[in-house]
Amino acid sequence: MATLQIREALRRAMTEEMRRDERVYLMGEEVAFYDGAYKVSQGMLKEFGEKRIIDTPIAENGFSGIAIGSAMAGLRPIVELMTWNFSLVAYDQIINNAAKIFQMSGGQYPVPIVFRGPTGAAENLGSQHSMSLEGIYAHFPGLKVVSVGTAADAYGLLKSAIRDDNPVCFMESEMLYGLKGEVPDEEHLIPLGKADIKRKGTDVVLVTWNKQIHTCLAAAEQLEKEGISAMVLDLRTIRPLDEEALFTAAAACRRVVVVQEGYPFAGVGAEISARVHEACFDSLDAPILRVTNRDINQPYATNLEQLVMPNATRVIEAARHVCHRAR
Amino acid sequence: MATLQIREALRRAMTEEMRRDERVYLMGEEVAFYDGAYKVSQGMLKEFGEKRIIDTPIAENGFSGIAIGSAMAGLRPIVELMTWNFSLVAYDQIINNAAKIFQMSGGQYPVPIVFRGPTGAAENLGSQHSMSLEGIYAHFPGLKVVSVGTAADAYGLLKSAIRDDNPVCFMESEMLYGLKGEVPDEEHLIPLGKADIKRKGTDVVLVTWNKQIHTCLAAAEQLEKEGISAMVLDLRTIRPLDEEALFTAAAACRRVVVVQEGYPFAGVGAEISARVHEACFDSLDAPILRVTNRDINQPYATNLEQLVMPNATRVIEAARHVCHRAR
Amino acid sequence: MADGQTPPAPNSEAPTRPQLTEWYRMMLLIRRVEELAAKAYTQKKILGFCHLYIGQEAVAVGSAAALTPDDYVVTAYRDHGQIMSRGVSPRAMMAELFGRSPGVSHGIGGSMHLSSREHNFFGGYGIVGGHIPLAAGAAFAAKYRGDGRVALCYFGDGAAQQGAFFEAMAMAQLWKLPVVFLCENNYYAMGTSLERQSYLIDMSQRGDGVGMKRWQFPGFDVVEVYENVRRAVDHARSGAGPVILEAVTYRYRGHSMSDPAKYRKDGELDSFRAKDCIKNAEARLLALGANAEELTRLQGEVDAEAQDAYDFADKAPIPDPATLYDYVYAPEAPAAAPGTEGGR
Amino acid sequence: MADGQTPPAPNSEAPTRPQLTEWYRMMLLIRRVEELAAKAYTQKKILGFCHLYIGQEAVAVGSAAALTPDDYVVTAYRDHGQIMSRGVSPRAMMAELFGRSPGVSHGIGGSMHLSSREHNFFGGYGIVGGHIPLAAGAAFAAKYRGDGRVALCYFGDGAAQQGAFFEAMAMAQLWKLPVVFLCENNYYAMGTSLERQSYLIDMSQRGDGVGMKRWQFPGFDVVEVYENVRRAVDHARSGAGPVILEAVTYRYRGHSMSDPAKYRKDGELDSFRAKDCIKNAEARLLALGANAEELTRLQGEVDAEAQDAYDFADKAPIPDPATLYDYVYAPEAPAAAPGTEGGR
Ligand SMILES: Cc1ncc(C[n+]2csc(CCOP(=O)(O)OP(=O)(O)O)c2C)c(N)n1
Ligand SMILES: Cc1ncc(C[n+]2csc(CCOP(=O)(O)OP(=O)(O)O)c2C)c(N)n1
Ligand SMILES: [Mg+2]
Ligand SMILES: [Mg+2]
Repeated sequence: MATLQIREALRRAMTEEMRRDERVYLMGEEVAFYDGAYKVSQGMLKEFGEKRIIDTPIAENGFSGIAIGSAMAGLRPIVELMTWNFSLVAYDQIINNAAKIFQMSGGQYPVPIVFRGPTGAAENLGSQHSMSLEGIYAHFPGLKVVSVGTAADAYGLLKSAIRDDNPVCFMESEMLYGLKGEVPDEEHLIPLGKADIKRKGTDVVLVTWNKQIHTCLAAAEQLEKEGISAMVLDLRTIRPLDEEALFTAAAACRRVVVVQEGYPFAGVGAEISARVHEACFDSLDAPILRVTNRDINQPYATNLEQLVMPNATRVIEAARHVCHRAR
Repeated sequence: MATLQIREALRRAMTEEMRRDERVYLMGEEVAFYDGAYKVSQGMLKEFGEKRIIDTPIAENGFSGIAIGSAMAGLRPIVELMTWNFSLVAYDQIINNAAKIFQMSGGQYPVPIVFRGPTGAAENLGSQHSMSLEGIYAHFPGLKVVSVGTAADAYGLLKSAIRDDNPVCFMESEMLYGLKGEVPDEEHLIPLGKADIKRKGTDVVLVTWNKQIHTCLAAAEQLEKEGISAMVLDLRTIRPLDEEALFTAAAACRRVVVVQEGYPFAGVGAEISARVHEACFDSLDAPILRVTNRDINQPYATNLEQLVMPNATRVIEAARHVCHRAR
Repeated sequence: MADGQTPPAPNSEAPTRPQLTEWYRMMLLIRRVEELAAKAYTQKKILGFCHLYIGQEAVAVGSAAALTPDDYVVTAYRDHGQIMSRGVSPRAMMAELFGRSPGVSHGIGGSMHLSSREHNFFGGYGIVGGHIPLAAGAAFAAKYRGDGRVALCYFGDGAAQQGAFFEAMAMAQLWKLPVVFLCENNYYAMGTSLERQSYLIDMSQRGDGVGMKRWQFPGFDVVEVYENVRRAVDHARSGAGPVILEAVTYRYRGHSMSDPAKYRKDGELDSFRAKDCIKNAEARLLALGANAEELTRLQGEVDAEAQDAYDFADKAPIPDPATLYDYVYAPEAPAAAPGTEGGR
Repeated sequence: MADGQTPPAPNSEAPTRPQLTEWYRMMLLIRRVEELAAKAYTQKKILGFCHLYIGQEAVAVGSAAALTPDDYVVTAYRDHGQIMSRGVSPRAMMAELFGRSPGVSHGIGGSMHLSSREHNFFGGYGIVGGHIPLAAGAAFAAKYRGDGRVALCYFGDGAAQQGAFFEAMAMAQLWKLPVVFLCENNYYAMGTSLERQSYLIDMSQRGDGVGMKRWQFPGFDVVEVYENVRRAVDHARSGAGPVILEAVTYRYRGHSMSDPAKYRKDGELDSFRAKDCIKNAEARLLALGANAEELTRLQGEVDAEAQDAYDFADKAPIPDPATLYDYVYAPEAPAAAPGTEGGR
């Protein structure tokens, strides 16, 4: 097992897939000569050259559409979005074209493409640079949505995403790029659509993904000391959702807290709550609680920002609440 | 009481507000010389002239941004989106500017603007022209979202939306523009954020809005014959959500079905389910069910399209299911 | 014409009589099929939006003649002419308009979203301007593989106001992609006349903002269209970069079936009908020695083929409800062997 | 220069010595304040992104001098120079960078989102190109009311690739809005040099694609900037329509505080430092008869003012947590009396 940073794991996945398949290329702002805004693609220009590692102008809608068109013509692009915040200018291409073309053409044109980049808040980046946008992509059939928080998952899932014949929105985290973790030395693919238990537990399941895995693991450790055994279920893939893992965990623990970064209203957390509630109605001992960003846009000042974000304290409180509730 | 079509009610609201306040203007594709793609603005060019009823090029992102800028400079624009489907190209302006500027400027620049137009499927318009997009707007704090299904509500809520100092996404329905209803003769404002009971009932509450109000009313009639008394709660405003009305109805009926047009995953229906479940956990006799579009993009062929959409039969089945469930 | 914007000299030979006959036949076929589509629409056999191309046929037919079958074509929702000129059968197209299972997209796409992979026809798209980057993307793939293909993108004067168009143009020019942007300026975007939605009225001038080769030409004579598009396609194929063209044209019908087109000026429609592309081609054929009888026979064949398409579509089965979820996601398949050109 | 693109003759008088002194002072103040901001950033008192303007000061100061206080200004995230040249105090700006309550936006906006309604400064915006339509919108409002105001929009060479920019330009030209689009071409969009992200390298040429008046000028001399922008502003104010300008400039620092700017060519930075706008203004002042002592005194005052801003910000209180939800929605207020100009 090698110990890799998440950015290295992502780079290894892309590099292996590009060696394996000539049709795969990487396109985005600063991916080539600058080696990536967050150095995910460091050194890839050197190995693959300007033909396959392509710096773009700041025109996300245009280059997303170009990548989609090239996928229809037989290539397999990876589009790096410097951050998912900037994807809103490309929203029309991702939704109205990438997500719909396979179905709209009656199955003639698959769109094998990966849109990837960091989601979520870093620190003090303010209102326009701090969004977690899984929800507004997972909303749309035709897309797959992956959101990772460990090096091994970043590696194994990005490889699967690149090989998938469907458009995949692949979400990373600026704050986690430097996080190290073990990654198998041999080639390893993790199928999309499979959740992963990051920590076992019996009293409450903390359902989460991406950066908040680590918040939940910290919370679970604290809860352990209080006698509450918390499972941490990492969804990894948001769409398709691993209902089996979700419902099994919910039914076993009988109490569920969803920990989701980003806006609460009609977020992924709401979907999980709605589905678990419907499927596990008779086995739940407490209402499903959501710990999310406060329902406001991100302020710049540190103290305000910290009030907005999910954190271990809030997760612990929610877990206590559902566990100590009278049955 | 006058009997007006919904399009006439909307027109009356805009006309009254434009007479009252010189800062209000209407901008959009075909709103002026063509009298509106769906004739909502018919005759308004004649009354207000080209200065205040403004045809635009097909550049939704650009003219939405222009309207936002003009609102910051003191005007009160109404932007007609020919349909909300086309708003995806303007998504960045609506989310990153309209929704955020007031907060981001520390309260200096309110953005009093209404984006309005039809949402939802008409018939046989296919994949790119049939979306219900309430969810991806209600997701964002800073926006208000209204979605109407009767002439009186269209009139009273559009007037309030125009007077609101915040950006309001106002959603109508192509299929309902010709629907007639009574509208008070005197000026009448309905506050944003207030749900309305469109039909009383005691066994199950059908929570809905816009076109699906009528699906629910038809279903309720049928259910009545089967001995199930269904309340139809029209949310009217999606954000802010009228929690009081919602929780009161849920607690009273003890069974809830949310009927939402559009994609299910992390849609408004999911939010309602999650909130009601959390708040009314102990008073629910059955899981909250959602009746939504099937989780696919809209096909063109009539038979397939009909399979995708919510309809009275599906609502009835869901209502029966929650009512006949063993407690 | 601004400096450097002179079209290259023609490198194509004058079309032969068989060629011209074929173009004439195709223009006529498109028109007849669309007339029957209009009929089917009033019969409620075709539903939703239906945007007729009648009047503009020379553009689709003359430009398609400038392409090879391997070249890529992308267009907007007014796509009946483009797909037929690419060689898709009237039956498969009409069945799609009727929402039937043998339609090009099994009845899922409908009139606005016709496509045919077999013909490298990426499809019609409903979001104005949203398809333009796809064409640049097809050209990107062609350049990536170095396979000599060109992408041709049709779009309207209205679409020339969308940001997606500008971004695609700028990158196509920066990267010298082999794509021809062909604006069909039919004077209207729905009910809005050109001069009320754009300060410039020759959309090829958009190219000046990104330094792209460009020119405008009249789109009423199929031969003239062919010659102009051929030059642009050759330029793009040579690796010299993209070209933006404007074909001046006119649609005889309303924007869609529901538009009475009251916005036209008096006499406007008639003045364009006088330049009708089918009449022009007829005159050319007669000049080349064709006789009236021959043309009458051809017209009869075309009428029959169009009617056959209508009848076929009318009798074709509707989609099987069991297929509802079939195309939401591409199936999990072991990815094609690495390096395979063109993928699955 | 293409036909019709000659800038109008100057209608502004040469700046007086007091005027020039004021511009010099402002450029120096911006630089000193930013140098302290850089210090505060390394001290982790300023966090997140911090994009310095050092090297470009002549553009903000010369262009602001061409405006009236009623005119509107909109810019991107590299906004320290623009807000100060509009007259906002270094204290209020610095406090915002520190995330403190007396900051222009109460610490909610931060470096990228400075704004000041009092100064008709719409703000800095973080989405590249997304602010450009807002400027056209301010101009729209000015034209709607007929109040003679002009909107000035700053944006980078990178932003000139965004669809939002194109759409805003096209509508501004169509509607003859009183807006000046001022591209600050500093040769880089983050680490990407101009010629690798755009085929044309004079961004004012974008105007040719929509028929807009345009020209380019060097942005190293505050007087030259003033004269050029003044002509454009006068043109826009006269009702003759918008103008797009490009000021050639250069940023001495990296894109943001985290960018080491290794992408520069050898000697590039030095060659631009040789044209430094502050040195240029100094030379001009000396030529107008100012003496070295006077300049030294001024520099001392500026240093003190900058330091005062730093100290003020450093001591200022952080935002009260109780205000967290204060600005999410504008309060329900009875709408201002109808017809009130500009009111909220
Ligand atoms: C983004 C977007 N906005 C608006 C529409 C509605 N719409 C459909 S066609 C059309 C006019 C397009 O005109 P043009 O590009 O000139 O093409 P033509 O119809 O003349 O062929 C409009 C406004 C749309 N489909 N997409
Ligand atoms: C839509 C969008 N894409 C990408 C980014 C990331 N980004 C921030 S600044 C920048 C470069 C902009 O360059 P330019 O417009 O030349 O302005 P400058 O920084 O030189 O002042 C990029 C790519 C962004 N903020 N918004
Ligand atoms: Mg047109
Ligand atoms: Mg720059």
